[in-house]
Amino acid sequence: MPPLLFYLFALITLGFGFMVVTGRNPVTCALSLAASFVGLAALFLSLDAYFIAVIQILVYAGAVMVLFLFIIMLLDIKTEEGKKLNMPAIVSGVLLAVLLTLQIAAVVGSTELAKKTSQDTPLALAEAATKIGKAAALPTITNDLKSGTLPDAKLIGFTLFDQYGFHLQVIGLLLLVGTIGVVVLSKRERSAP
Amino acid sequence: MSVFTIEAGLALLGLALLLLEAFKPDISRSTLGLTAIAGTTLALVLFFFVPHDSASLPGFVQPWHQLDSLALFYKGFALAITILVLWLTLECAPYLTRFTVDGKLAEMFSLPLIVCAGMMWMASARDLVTVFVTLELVTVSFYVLVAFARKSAFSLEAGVKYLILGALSTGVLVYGIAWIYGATGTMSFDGIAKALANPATSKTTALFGAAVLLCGLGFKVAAAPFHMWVPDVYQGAPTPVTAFLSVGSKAAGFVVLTRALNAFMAEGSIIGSEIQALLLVTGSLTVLLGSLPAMFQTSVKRLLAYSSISHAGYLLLALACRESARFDLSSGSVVAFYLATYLPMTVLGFLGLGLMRANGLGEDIKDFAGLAKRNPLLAMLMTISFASLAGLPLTAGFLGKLFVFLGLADHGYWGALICAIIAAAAGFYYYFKTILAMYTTEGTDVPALTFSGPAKAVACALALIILILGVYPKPLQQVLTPSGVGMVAK
Amino acid sequence: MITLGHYLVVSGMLFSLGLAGVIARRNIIIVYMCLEMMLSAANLALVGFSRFHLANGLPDYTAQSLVFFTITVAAAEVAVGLAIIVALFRSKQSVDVESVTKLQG
Amino acid sequence: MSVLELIIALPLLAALAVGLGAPARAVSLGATIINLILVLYTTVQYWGKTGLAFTYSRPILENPSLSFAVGADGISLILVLLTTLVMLAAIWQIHDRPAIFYISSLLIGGGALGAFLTTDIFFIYAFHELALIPTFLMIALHGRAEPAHRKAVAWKATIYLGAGSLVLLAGLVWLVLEFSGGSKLTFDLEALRSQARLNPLPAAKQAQIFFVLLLGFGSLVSLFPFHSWAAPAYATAPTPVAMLHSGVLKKFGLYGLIRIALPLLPQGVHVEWVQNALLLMLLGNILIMGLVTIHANRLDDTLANSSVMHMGYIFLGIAAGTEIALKGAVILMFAHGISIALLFGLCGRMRNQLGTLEYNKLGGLASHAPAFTVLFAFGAFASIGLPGLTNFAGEVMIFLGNFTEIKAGALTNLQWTVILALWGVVMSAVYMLRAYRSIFHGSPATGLFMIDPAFSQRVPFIILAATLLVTGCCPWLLLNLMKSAL
Repeated sequence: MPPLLFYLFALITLGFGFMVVTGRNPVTCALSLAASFVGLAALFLSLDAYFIAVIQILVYAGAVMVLFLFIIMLLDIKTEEGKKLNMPAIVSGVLLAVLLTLQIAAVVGSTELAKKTSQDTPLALAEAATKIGKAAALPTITNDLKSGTLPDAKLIGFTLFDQYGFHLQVIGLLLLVGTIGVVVLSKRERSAP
Repeated sequence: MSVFTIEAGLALLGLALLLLEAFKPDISRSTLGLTAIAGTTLALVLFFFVPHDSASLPGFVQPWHQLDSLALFYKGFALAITILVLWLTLECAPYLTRFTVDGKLAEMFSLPLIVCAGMMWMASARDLVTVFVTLELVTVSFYVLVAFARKSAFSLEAGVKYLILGALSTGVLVYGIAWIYGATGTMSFDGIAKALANPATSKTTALFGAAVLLCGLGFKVAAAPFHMWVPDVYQGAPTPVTAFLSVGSKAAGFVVLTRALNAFMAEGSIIGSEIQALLLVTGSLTVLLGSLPAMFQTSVKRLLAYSSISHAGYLLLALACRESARFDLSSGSVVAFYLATYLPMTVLGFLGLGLMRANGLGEDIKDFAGLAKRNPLLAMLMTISFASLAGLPLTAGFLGKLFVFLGLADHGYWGALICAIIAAAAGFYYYFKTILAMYTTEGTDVPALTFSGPAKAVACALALIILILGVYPKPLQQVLTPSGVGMVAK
Repeated sequence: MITLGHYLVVSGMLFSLGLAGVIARRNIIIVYMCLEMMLSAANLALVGFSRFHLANGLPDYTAQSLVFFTITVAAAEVAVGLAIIVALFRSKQSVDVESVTKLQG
Repeated sequence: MSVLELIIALPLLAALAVGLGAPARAVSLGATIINLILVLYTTVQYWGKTGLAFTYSRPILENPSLSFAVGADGISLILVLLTTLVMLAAIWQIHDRPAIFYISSLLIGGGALGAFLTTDIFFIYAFHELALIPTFLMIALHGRAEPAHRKAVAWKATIYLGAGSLVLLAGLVWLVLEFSGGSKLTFDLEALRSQARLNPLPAAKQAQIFFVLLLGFGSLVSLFPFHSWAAPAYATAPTPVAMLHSGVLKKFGLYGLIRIALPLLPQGVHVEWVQNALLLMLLGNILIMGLVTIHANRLDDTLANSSVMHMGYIFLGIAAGTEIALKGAVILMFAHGISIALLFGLCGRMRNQLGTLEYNKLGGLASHAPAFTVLFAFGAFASIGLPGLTNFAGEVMIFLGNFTEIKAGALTNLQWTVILALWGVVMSAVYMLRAYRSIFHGSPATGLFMIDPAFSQRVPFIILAATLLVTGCCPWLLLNLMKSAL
């Protein structure tokens, strides 16, 4: 990705992120968050993570944000206009954020790995076709690799279902628990008060 | 039949109970509760008879599961605490149903089963991905459980606080995992230990990742300075859930912590000494920040919450002490021993609180006044529980603390030892304050307090376990052998 | 040229922004949005590292699998979280952190 | 099963039985009398033996090595004898009280027996703590003062003794770590002792550990300046608790120093800074507390303070560390335990009957209650150190033990301390005689009336007084038991 585009999307991600943190109107915040996540998805694309970028948009920017907006509208939450700000919390929050950023920057600066560019670690697709073990048995993956395209979704799917079958089951259980939780926590009483 | 069958069976039983309740709405509460208890008890019995080697596991979980003594110990532990919590729920049911929707409790019986399965899987985790998904399964279930009595404003508030801080800790945990992965290029504990023994690994990156990861886990086990949520959540949550949080969730946090630290502090690790210093500081801070505020609490439930923070501190200090030539108990052994003694005394304490609640009493120290006159047996049992929590000799609680002190003194961590001793002294103060209140004779013109036969039996059994382990800890000897629980993979 | 460090710094800044929001904001829903931001920041770091820890010449898909799980878990958490928040709003008519003060502390 | 285990278990089982509803007085007295017979039998068996006898060990934990090990030598037997005698008297004199008085007396006594008879540091420590709890509870719940005041007193004692116990625990942990050698940790006192003989620590380190132990044990024994809990606690405590704690349980700290600290750290006490510190502290006990006692205006205050003061002499014996002085210290522990229990017991009776203990309100009791007066005189004169009563033998041995070798022209710090401490004896005489005179002589105060207790009520005190007389006239009875114990 050209540096200009990287900076653009980083700016979108962080700028809208900043608006989430500072915005007074919850609807603005939710929409900013969606925009920020779109920027983030673009950054994922630039890292050759196409599948992740897509579900970032589908799940986060799509489903989750709609849920947020829906709740905000449903509850008719007003802006915080007129409420006093909690100054000590703001000061400590900002201070902590600045310190953490500086810390992360320092750690990044000290790591050799962080100085690598994507040209330094190019993807070796054709070569990979011979080395990917069990996945090589799937012709769609090897054909894609040989033709020089990254079969991102296929590879993730293969990893998930080949190696992480157990984890998928657990996640399934977790989603079920989440569903149960939502029902328990929001259903109305039969005998309405 | 393997261990995994039992775990999966538990989760399925949880789902089955939900279905049962959905399709047969008139099913009685005690049927559900007793089914859950019977199922878990059966699981515990079966657990002792199934093969305990990794080869018995089904192929698709084998790469992610290890069945070492640490895992087996915590699996048994999770089953035991789940049985007790289910039983406690049943005992508190008449009180709890006043605050639940339509007076239903089905989820209170089925979710703990799923939590138990999650904790058992967590105990076996070999890599951070498994840790993450099982930890989240447990955490999300707890969000629901904490807020379950949603008609009580306390429970709901506790749910919100637990939710915000739980989600925060998840974020921090994932960020830590990301950096650990960045530094070592792997997510398996063995791989991390190997990479950290390699001097070419970037030390600052690894250290930063490990520290952030420990912060994330610190939330789960209530280590200072991430302990602020504990008193509010423990106080607000329904009492059985509080007991589950304070024993089950904490133990699960510590098993993950033990595994992570075994990787971070393995022999030759480039960040071993820094992590150890971090643990010492955090542990000392946690014992103090748990014990000192506890001295000023008026609510016993809150007091128990603070004391649970301070116990987490002792456990952290135990983790900081790796085995040495003289003190050849591994830190994992001490933690396991401590938790095993912590289980009966904490559950007994919360059981007493639950029974008082069920009798229409509050949870303040002043509600304890004259308990000895209302129900001498309950007062005696609570005395045993509190004495053990305070760490009185001849009760189970003393030995665990003694091992922590021995470890600290052996390594010469005098500062931490002094903090631990101050905290123990403060502990004596606040527990005795409560005990004294129970036996005080002034203004006790109050009706007697009753509780059911099974409650009596279970409470007496717990008290007996506390006393027996206090003078005869041999049943836990296996946990303490040097080759026992939680050895560093060398 | 854009290095891994650039991505990591962006992820760190996003994470810090989210943390600041969690501490400073009083509206629980916005606090929750900030938490989602922190999770996304962690995902960015994970994806960044996975791109540069090549396995067999391909990005390391174990890390991306974790990202997949994180996003799923985040969605489940949001659902449960919003349900709790709705229940709170029903009983208190407010989503202000300050209204959660019945418990001492 | 060793007979010693039976001796420890009997009172604890009796306490359990009473707690579950057995007839309190019959069970408690029965258990105590059987226990006394068992102890006498054991003592007779031990007669002529030396070293640790009746040993028996049940392993409890292999790593770290922990076992329920019992064993008795002369010193522990003397203290066990003291415990059973005081227990008998304390339980016997309980009158019209709820069962918790019996339970707590049995627990305190049983805890003390356990502490004196086990030879594993873990259990020595644990049994002592077991005995402390009922002490606190009884002071706080049934103390003889306003609820707020007695709670404050109980808390003060709890804080001092609790902190002292934790310092002690730290010292013991240090000992265990130092003496476990290269092998696994052990808490067994005999194993530690043999290790200490084989590889003694450097003197400087011995001194450090000894000092920590001294602070820990010392605050349990009300060593100056950690003494301020003791006097109010004894003055407030219910009679049986005061008798048992000041008579028996307090001796645990001294016993610990003699049985644990001195053998494992033989040079510790002789290192100059430790010895000087100890001498200063014990002079505080003897002289300062002596003056405080003289100014006390009530009998319970006098007794409570004098009990703190007399600990100074025993510490003096420990500071000297010579064989004669240490034997003297043990005899004085026994003598003080019996005499103070006798005095507290009688004091409790007086308070019940008269309602006051202030000297200026009392007087002339001798004419009403001659037997009572005689019994009190035994206690008071023993406490002063009158020849013919046990305390005298102990004090003399302690004083002489410090003068076994006198270098020409130079007295050591120890010897100077002895000379100063002798003034304490004078002070004891002053306050005890004053108490005796103002209570029993002079003109009877108006409105006060007291008669001798019935004979059955006198028995416990007669037993104690007789013990003082017998061992006072024949101190060799006790000395013979300790032939090679030190």
